[in-house]
Amino acid sequence: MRIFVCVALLLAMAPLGLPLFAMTLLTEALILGLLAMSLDLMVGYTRLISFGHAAAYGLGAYASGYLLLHTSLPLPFAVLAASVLAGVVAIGVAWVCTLAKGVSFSMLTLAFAQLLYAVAFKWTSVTGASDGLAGIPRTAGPFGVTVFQTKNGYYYFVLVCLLGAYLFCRSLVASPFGAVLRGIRENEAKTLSLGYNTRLYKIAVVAVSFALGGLAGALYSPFAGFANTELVFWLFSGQVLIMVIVGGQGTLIGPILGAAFFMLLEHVLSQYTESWALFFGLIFIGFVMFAPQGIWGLLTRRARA
Amino acid sequence: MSVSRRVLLQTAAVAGMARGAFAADSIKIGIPVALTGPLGGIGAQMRRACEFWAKQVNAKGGLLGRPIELIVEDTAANPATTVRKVQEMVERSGVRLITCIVASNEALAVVPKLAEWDTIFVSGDNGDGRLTGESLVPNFFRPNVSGPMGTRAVTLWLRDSPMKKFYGIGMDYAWGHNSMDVFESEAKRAGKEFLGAVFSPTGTKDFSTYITKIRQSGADGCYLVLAGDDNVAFLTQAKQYRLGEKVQLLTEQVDEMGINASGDASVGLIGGSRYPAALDNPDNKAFVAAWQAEYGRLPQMFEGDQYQSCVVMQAGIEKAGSIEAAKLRPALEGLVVTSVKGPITMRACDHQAEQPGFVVKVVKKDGMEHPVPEVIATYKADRVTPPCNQMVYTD
Amino acid sequence: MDLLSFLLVQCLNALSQAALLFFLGVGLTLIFGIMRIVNFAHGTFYMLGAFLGYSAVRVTGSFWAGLVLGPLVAGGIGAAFEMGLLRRLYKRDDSAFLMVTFGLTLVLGEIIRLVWGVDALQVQVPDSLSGIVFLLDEPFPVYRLFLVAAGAIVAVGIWQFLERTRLGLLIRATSQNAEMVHALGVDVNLVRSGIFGIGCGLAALGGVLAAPLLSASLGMAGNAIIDAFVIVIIGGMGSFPGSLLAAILVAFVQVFGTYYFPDFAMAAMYLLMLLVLVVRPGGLLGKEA
Amino acid sequence: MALLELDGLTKRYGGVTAVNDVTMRVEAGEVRAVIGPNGAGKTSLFHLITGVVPATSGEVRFDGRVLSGLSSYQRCQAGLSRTFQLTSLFPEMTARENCRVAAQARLPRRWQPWGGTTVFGEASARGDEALERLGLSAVAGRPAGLLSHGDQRLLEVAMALSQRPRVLLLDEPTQGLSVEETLTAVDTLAGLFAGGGLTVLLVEHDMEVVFRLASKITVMHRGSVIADDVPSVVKDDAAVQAAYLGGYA
Repeated sequence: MRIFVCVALLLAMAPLGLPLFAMTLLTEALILGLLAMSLDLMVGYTRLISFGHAAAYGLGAYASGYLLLHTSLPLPFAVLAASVLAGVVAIGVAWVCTLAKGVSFSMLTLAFAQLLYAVAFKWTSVTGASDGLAGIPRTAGPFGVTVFQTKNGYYYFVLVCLLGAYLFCRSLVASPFGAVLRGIRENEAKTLSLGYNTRLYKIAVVAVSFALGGLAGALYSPFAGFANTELVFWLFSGQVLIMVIVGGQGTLIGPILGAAFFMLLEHVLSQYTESWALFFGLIFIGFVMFAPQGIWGLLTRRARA
Repeated sequence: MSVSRRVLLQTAAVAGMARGAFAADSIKIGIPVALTGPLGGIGAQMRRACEFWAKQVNAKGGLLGRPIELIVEDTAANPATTVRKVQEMVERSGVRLITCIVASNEALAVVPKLAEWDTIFVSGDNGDGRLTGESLVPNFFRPNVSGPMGTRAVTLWLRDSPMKKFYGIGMDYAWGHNSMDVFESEAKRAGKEFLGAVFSPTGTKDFSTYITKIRQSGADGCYLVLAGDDNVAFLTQAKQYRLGEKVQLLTEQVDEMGINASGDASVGLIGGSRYPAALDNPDNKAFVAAWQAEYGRLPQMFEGDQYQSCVVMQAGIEKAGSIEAAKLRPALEGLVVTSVKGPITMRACDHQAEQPGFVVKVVKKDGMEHPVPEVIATYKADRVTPPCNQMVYTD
Repeated sequence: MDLLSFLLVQCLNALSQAALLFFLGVGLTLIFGIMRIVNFAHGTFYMLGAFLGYSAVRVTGSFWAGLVLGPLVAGGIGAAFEMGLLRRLYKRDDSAFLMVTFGLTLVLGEIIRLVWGVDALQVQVPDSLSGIVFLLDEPFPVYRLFLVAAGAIVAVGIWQFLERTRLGLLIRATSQNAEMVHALGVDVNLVRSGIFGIGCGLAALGGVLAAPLLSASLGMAGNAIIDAFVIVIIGGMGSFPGSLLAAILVAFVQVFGTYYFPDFAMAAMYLLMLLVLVVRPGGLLGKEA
Repeated sequence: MALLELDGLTKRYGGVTAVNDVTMRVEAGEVRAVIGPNGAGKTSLFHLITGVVPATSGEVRFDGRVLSGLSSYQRCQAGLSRTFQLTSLFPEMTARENCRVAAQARLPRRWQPWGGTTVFGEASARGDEALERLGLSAVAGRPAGLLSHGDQRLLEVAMALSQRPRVLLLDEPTQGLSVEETLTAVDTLAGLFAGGGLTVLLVEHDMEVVFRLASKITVMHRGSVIADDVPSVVKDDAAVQAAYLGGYA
């Protein structure tokens, strides 16, 4: 907890010391971190490997974008509504996906996400089809609060969402509910025979994971000012999964680091060489070979040694 | 390639590590261009044109006595990356002028942010009609040909052709639907019959069903709004089904990459061109000669169009004496520039350049490895440029 | 075009598309069925095949040389990758394979870009196959008929290989029980390298054969991998006849779906996949429930 | 009325009848063993009782309540706790955590997504008590996956026990154990059952184990019950001897 407070304080002071653009990168890193952390609930804590987490992000991004463009809903409410929507949709998706287990579950999530991608491409009146939604504003309010309109104000909003979500997730995985998830991760058949309705628990965790992933997406679209189909594309789902694994699954904090690492590495590498994908790929392979526990595993091992 | 590569690397290194060394002096221009991914080919052309132009200008002592510094970043044609990269250029390197964005959806994502960044964006190839229509913002300028203008040139040519009935196939993409709408209304105005259109998802590999549909429609001509891999795949497969023997294929834009990749399959194709290297005017001749000296080949379509955008940018900066948006914007509005397509006017009302339209036909020429486009008709600027903020024509 | 010739042409269109999808899916399902690896780089090997085919045609002047060399070289690279990297990961969980093959996708894709450049490259149909035949007065490309035949030959070939040869037997045995095969004194590692190589080679074969329809371009990999996944999932992960069935099913749904409901062309494949998985979570012929 | 009643229970797989018209009564407090040679239908019967597979016909009643249509987790909630033939644990959790998760399943606030001090406290108390009764307190802090095979088998019983079941269902509790491990395990179980208060139904093929633990024995052969009585009677039953026991007695 002491470390958490220190990191939170450090992040809260970031706007004082960091140049303008670093703040842009940091904000985006936190948003992606929230997304990766939400996926970790499924992957790391319940062993539900989702190949379709971009669906959560895209749902949130489109929903908050649509609300901000077409209604006068204040920003925090639009973001919240989008997150809830993602969670509710997830209940239906999870109801179907949990009919299957293992690889088949992953593939069903992929199918759903791609279907959503197709819908985003076709439902022009809501999603803007291939163009997506552009010019999504950061509206003022409620009660005349304008803090979200400024760059740093929005950063604090994202930070609060991330820290809140982190505390929520940490409490969730440590709770009795979390203990059952851990049981499902280690031995689902046994958990079922112990009298737990495992499918219900899985649907619940998918819903929570999607709601938080949707929150990340809902934060992204007013940040970037647009939402488009790339956010729902399967490739992005794969990348989020990689972020979780690179960071260290089942640690919550690891995936946040993984997301930041992924984004910053791509960003920086592509500044120095056109062949950034080459080095990007090599670094991933290196991670698999030499740091199987991910970034967080690497850090904590150093700390213990 | 190797020469320009090194220039780029130096530029990138300077941009990355020693920002500020001659930063105060140079005129920085952001080049957020798709170098990787499926649109990398077009991006490479556009970047080459920018580098060629910058080198020319710098060799003559720069702009306003200051050297041009290009800040090149790869966007991989992903709008999320594009917005982030441009934001970085603005916030970190102090860029206030950008060009060379490849895809329309990247442009549409960037445009609403221009005011916040106080940055001017001079398009080099973005064709979406709405950029100068419903999505127009004050800091956006389009010296290049738009999609509707390309279509318009083709339909003007159609007015004099004996073909009567038309069908269309477009990418299931904003651009595809946009251009097809223009084609439909133009074809109807020309007294032709429009039998319908079909849209294929981006990344379609097998066009056999679409070819069946086109054949069944009984059209004399089929209008294509396809780009990149989809365009190549369609042309190649259409040729294999001998579609061209029954139906004249028409397209919004004939670009050399598509021709080279589809080879003989593109022969006979008629379409608009944003820039045919064969244009006969002194500016173009000088440009082509210099280009050939540098690269040993003719400039291609996107190279010529992007080069023209650079020249417009240059004229605007010289007139404004600055690259500040507040000064550059009025300087560009109404500006008349003579470049590779002759004199063009950046009209003030919607920031679209009024310029001539060209219709070309792909032919095989002896001694050339690939077929080449040949100009078969040229239309004056006032006939191909739509009314202000419009995508459809009234005459 | 009357109904009969329409149906004939459309069915042949679907079959030729099915052949290409089958080449794509079968290698992936082979690798998954035996090694339990979801090979993210499969689409990249397909793309590599197309570019290798292009170069082989340029150098030797023969499409047939490309058809042999492309899969061989790609298969060799695949096998080398298995020996160099994957082999060290068999004791780790699935996520390691996911990441390492994702990494390979990036690396291999970039190498292809550096070697062949960014422009799409044309691969000509060989002269002997460039003609058309008239089926009930409708022209149909000979090359597409060749694709159907090639698909049938490869399908029968793989089936015979698995059923009749010693290596095929070993492959099937390894998928059932690797330790047992190892105990019998067989080098399981070698079998695995072989399988990975063959899987990648089959993808590359698909790439070479698709190149005259699509050209060799950098966009191929991303489009192909998702198709390959869909085929493998619908057919049942690891089921060889399943991938054949799925390829035919998907191709027919695509061809006729696109014809009658062009607006649903993109969603059709995913709807089909969802439908199959809800009814049979393991895929049409998959074992897993 | 008996606590657990099976009436005409039948299971057919295609043409094969795995369980044929089995009727059985298990009284509260009894330790019932179901025995039979391989393929006699013991495991299928076990699956029918725990709800892993649905019955073709017949029904299972527990405390007068018909269990048909209830899935396995619902039967567990009703008071039937089971172990598996092949050890099934949470290998990365400690033995204590294994029992805690098991005990938690029977608490009304088992799903609570926050805090958990009360829930965990109560569950741990029940789990620790079960560990104690099976003599596993010494290894309670070790990951279950690292325990000896014998301890793992007992841990599974402890998990079931910590759920305070009304009927304890054990599927071959000494499966895969060495002779020595079997002796220890049987001693422990015998001690547990001697304490009384437990109703147990166990499936076993090891005769020695069965005769030491069971108070009543049901013998199955080819899916049907051929004997159902106290051990001493079953031992001398001619039909059983002929069908199954051979020269054992």
